[in-house]
Amino acid sequence: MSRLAVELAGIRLQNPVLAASGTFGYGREYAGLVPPARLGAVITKGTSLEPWPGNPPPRTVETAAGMLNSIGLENPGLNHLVEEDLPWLAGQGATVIVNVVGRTIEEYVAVAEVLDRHRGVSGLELNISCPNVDKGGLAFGAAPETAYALVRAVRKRTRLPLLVKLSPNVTDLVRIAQRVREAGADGLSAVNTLVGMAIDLERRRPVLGNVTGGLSGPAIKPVALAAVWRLYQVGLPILGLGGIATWSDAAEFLLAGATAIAVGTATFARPRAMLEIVEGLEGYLACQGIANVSELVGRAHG
Amino acid sequence: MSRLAVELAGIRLQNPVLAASGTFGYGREYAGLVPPARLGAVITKGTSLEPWPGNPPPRTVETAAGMLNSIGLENPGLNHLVEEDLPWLAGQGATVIVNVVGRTIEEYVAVAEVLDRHRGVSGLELNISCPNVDKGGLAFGAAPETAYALVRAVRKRTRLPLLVKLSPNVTDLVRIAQRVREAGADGLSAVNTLVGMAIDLERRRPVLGNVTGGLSGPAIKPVALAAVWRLYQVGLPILGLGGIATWSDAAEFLLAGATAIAVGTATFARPRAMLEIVEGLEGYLACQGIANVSELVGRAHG
Amino acid sequence: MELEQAEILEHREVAPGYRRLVLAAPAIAGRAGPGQFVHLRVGEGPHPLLRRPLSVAGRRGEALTLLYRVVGEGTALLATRRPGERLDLLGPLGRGFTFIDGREPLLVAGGAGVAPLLFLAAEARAAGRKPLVLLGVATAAEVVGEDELAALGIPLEVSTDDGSRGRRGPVTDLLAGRLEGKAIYACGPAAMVRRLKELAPGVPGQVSLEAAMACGVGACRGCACRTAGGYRMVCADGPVFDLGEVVFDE
Amino acid sequence: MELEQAEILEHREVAPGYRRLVLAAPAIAGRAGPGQFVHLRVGEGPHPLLRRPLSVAGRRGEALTLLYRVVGEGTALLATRRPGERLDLLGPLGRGFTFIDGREPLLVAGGAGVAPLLFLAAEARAAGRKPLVLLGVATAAEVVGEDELAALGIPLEVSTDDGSRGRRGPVTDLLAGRLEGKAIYACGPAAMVRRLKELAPGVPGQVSLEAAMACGVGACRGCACRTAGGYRMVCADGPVFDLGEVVFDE
Ligand SMILES: Cc1cc2nc3c(=O)[nH]c(=O)nc-3n(C[C@H](O)[C@H](O)[C@H](O)COP(=O)(O)OP(=O)(O)OC[C@H]3O[C@@H](n4cnc5c(N)ncnc54)[C@H](O)[C@@H]3O)c2cc1C
Ligand SMILES: Cc1cc2nc3c(=O)[nH]c(=O)nc-3n(C[C@H](O)[C@H](O)[C@H](O)COP(=O)(O)OP(=O)(O)OC[C@H]3O[C@@H](n4cnc5c(N)ncnc54)[C@H](O)[C@@H]3O)c2cc1C
Ligand SMILES: Cc1cc2nc3c(=O)[nH]c(=O)nc-3n(C[C@H](O)[C@H](O)[C@H](O)COP(=O)(O)O)c2cc1C
Ligand SMILES: Cc1cc2nc3c(=O)[nH]c(=O)nc-3n(C[C@H](O)[C@H](O)[C@H](O)COP(=O)(O)O)c2cc1C
Ligand code: FES
Ligand code: FES
Repeated sequence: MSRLAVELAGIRLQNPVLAASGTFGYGREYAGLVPPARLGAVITKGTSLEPWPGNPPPRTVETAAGMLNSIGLENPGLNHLVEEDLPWLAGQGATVIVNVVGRTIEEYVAVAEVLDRHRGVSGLELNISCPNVDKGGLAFGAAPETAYALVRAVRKRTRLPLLVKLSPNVTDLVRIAQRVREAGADGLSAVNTLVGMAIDLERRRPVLGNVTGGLSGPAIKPVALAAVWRLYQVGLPILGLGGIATWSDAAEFLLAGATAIAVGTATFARPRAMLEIVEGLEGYLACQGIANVSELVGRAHG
Repeated sequence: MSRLAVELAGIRLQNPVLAASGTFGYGREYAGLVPPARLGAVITKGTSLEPWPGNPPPRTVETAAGMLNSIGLENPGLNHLVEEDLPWLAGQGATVIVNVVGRTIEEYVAVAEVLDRHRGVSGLELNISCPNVDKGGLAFGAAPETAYALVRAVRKRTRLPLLVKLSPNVTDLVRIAQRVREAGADGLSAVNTLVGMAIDLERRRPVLGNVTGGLSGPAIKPVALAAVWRLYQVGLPILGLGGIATWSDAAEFLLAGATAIAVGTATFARPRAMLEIVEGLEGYLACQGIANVSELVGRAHG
Repeated sequence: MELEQAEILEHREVAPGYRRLVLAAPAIAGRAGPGQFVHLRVGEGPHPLLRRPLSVAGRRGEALTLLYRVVGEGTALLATRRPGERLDLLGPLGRGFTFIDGREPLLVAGGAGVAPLLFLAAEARAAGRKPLVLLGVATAAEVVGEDELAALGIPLEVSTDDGSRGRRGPVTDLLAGRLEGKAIYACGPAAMVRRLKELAPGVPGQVSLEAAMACGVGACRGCACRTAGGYRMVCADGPVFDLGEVVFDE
Repeated sequence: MELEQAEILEHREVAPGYRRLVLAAPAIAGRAGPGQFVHLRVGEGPHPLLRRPLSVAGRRGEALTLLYRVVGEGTALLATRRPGERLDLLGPLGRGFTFIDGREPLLVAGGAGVAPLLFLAAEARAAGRKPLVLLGVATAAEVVGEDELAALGIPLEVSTDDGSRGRRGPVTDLLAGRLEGKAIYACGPAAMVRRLKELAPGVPGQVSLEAAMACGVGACRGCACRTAGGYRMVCADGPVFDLGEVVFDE
């Protein structure tokens, strides 16, 4: 497996295939099919200081080669994570990155501080790009200065590797990423979902209880790939995601500049997709005679 | 057909189904299958003062439920439009909206001035949102003030109804639209394509000659619909487009706030898609007992 | 939870728009109980993307029976699959029905909601109980499962919207005078379930709910329904909930 | 240009990975000439989205023959369609081959590029010309169209990459000594066409090009190829271009 071993923003991963936040729960739900220890890492569901109830249903709707979700970051809160999920994941031998959300800078910082002391956590992913909550999420990620302020505050309180998850719903992704870098982030996750919606013709109302939602799945792959391509110039390591379903999708992201990739929506259709991608990449590297997957990173830039 | 008759930004349309710019040429290419007079209007390919050669090939690539294009606004220029295409379209009895592009404000203005005097043109659509050209296009549409300046300059030189075509690749679409309104636009077209890319695994290089391209087709429908939903608050009439393939897609856009809709990529797959949508809407209105299609507009806002 | 490539043994229309699908799914069939469901992949490419949840309608040895109604793109695609082909199945999923001691089962079904109740009826019978099935459909031709129930000696009463068979009206009109000593097991449209709660306030009961699903296993938090205790997940906390617990809008 | 729902009359593998598809397409077949193509819908839903261009490989009355190689998602899906089903066809499209007077046709094909040349060979024969076909494939099993050519008395010479039949090497190795008085009609990979231009500088010729296509009718400006006169559209200005006119990268 050493062909696949990579380091992402200071986090050592046995392979570059991660479970995307919010699509793999806390690892337990899919454990019978996907042993979490076989993944590069599990990124947890977005976790807040207190439990969040999430948005009114319906929360998902299928679209062409994609889906919309407006979960609204339902999660059982930091205590539950620390008491139940992290111990379980540690017992499984999984590498864990915690996706962090909050309504205020203080909330993000509080979560980061607690996790900084926790041995079962290899890194944090700050979600400043969720389109489904009023406060927090995209409110921080939409502008360079709010993103800077948040990342800076969290950076001061944790030595954990810090990934910052960016939104594609912005005019100038690179500018935001640069400020995030200046604030001390170790890496970038790109991308979160695109804002979208669907209307129910019978009811003549939006399908989703929260009106708009986040678009994910194969439909957004080209947009996510272009984001990674552009972010490559920022110089931070990138976790690429958005619509990845096969090992060749994953390879495209690596070539565009991602050091590792995460799989989200594809897991719903094919629970073992991540394992298949690990195998597929392994086979590709072997057959191309490539000693380590990092040799592919950014290669399409010529 | 009066059930379907609408007025869009001062342009009278026999039905609310238009051919989207760049996907129906100048009407002639599909004439054997789609008589242009049966459409609400034909929006021409983006037209510049001088002929433009377009971008290096490959210019298109298929993606999940969508496609990327990097045509780069290849077009034979204003003279060709005036001498060849407009007379032909007039002879067909088509309602014509000219999509205008330029590298500078002066070029946009120059095209608008010539067309202002032309009887065969019912309106202009300013393309400030093409992601495939270095100068012009998105360079104007990405920020409120550049968009304002351009629209203002064109507004001064033409009395033709002025639609402004917006890009979804921005943080705050509504803000841009408000400034476009203040500059004197009569309506908004939403949306143009999303920036995306694909990588060729064999060559380990971007597929498109121009590296990135614009994503269109069913994949982007949720994003386009959310854009129309949000723009509804601006108060200008909206031409909704992006991924529309069926009459029910069209109805969703009307309910979200579009006064009329345009069909782009779907025409490639089903050349008669626009005619089928006209029939489908007609049938829907009849069966719901709705006297005029405008009664649907914005209804999903409750 | 198993992921199984199940061979189609039988697949045919049993009523206009309703299809019966029998699959060789030894791993899943062996563990499925009434009220549980399978999450089924209808296509292979990126569209349609998500699996479709379908209740287990019966099992016999290694064979699993599903009964579904063609309502949209996914079920239409499923309807084209032929015996001999394989389907990608995840299951059994969710929490099913549990019998309530000392009360005979009264099964109340609306339309395709009969699917899980056919399985429940058979299991009830096998456990020596005396189930009664009430079924509401649009028109006589849509009555499905009748032979199956008859073979097990389970009584069935039908109501139709158009009066072409049984009583004309909603299935809940058949409840009057039948609730005494019963436990209700229901599956059908929201309107039916809501009416059921009104008409049988004191009667213990369970209902199988539907919600759009992405993961089907509790990971995505997408299939929330409202209950007295807050949002719960139809896929993992349900699909079967206590009738008393479920909260409807408006 | 017609849009036709053509019934599949015959559809089978003729060599590993190559399939022959015969369609009842009276409107299109009646008007198609060699070098023209049809634009064919392989799916029904939103994915795969675009049509696939395939050259007309022959016609007989109202029947149209296509010959294609399964290379990706669209052609794999097409391969599953059975006789009796209908395919949505747009055509005939593009500008085909034209005979050059006073010169016998030398047809040079690489792989699936043989498709339009089979039609051209048959038409040349019918017009009393004496075509010769040179075909390069990877291995002997991939030689297609042989019976058809033999039935018309058209000579065929083969080269293979693995030497399993004919000369080992590229098809352009068969050109030597054969160019005198000939006009070249070519279809195949870019490398083959480039080599052809090098080896036969003075010989008049035409080549059928390929490019990814969206509309197929000249409306989208997507299928640009480089020519001495600037970008031209493969779908509307071609797919057949003068060999001299075509410009390759690097
Ligand atoms: C636990 C459970 C068990 C079910 N059991 C059965 C059964 O045994 N027989 C049967 O006929 N139907 C059953 N359904 C409903 C069935 O899942 C839907 O009819 C089916 O998913 C529709 O898919 P479609 O692509 O044809 O429709 P479309 O409307 O095209 O589907 C679009 C999307 O909406 C979802 N969706 C649409 N309708 C429903 C619905 N009613 N419930 C959940 N998701 C929906 C689809 O899964 C898909 O993601 C069950 C639903 C659930 C949640
Ligand atoms: C004018 C013309 C005539 C052709 N005639 C034949 C023929 O007679 N027989 C035959 O086997 N092939 C022919 N081809 C090539 C054929 O169109 C492609 O092999 C086919 O489109 C591949 O589709 P896919 O979905 O299987 O492959 P994928 O690689 O999955 O296709 C992805 C996308 O790329 C496009 N694409 C991929 N390869 C090509 C290609 N070589 N040329 C154009 N577009 C491509 C597809 O149309 C699709 O939009 C012709 C191409 C053109 C332009
Ligand atoms: C149901 C669902 C829930 C999600 N929850 C979160 C979350 O809690 N935190 C987060 O940062 N991203 C969340 N995401 C975004 C994904 O992690 C990912 O960025 C996005 O879905 C794009 O990748 P994909 O196309 O592979 O799914 C969620 C996505 C989905 C579909
Ligand atoms: C091949 C192609 C060419 C296009 N050319 C133009 C153009 O010249 N001017 C313009 O404003 N939009 C252009 N567009 C954008 C479309 O008009 C439309 O906004 C977009 O494709 C989304 O709609 P659709 O999903 O229905 O195609 C082009 C799109 C495509 C696919
Ligand atoms: S469908 Fe994912 S939690 Fe229920
Ligand atoms: S494919 Fe549209 S111009 Fe050729």
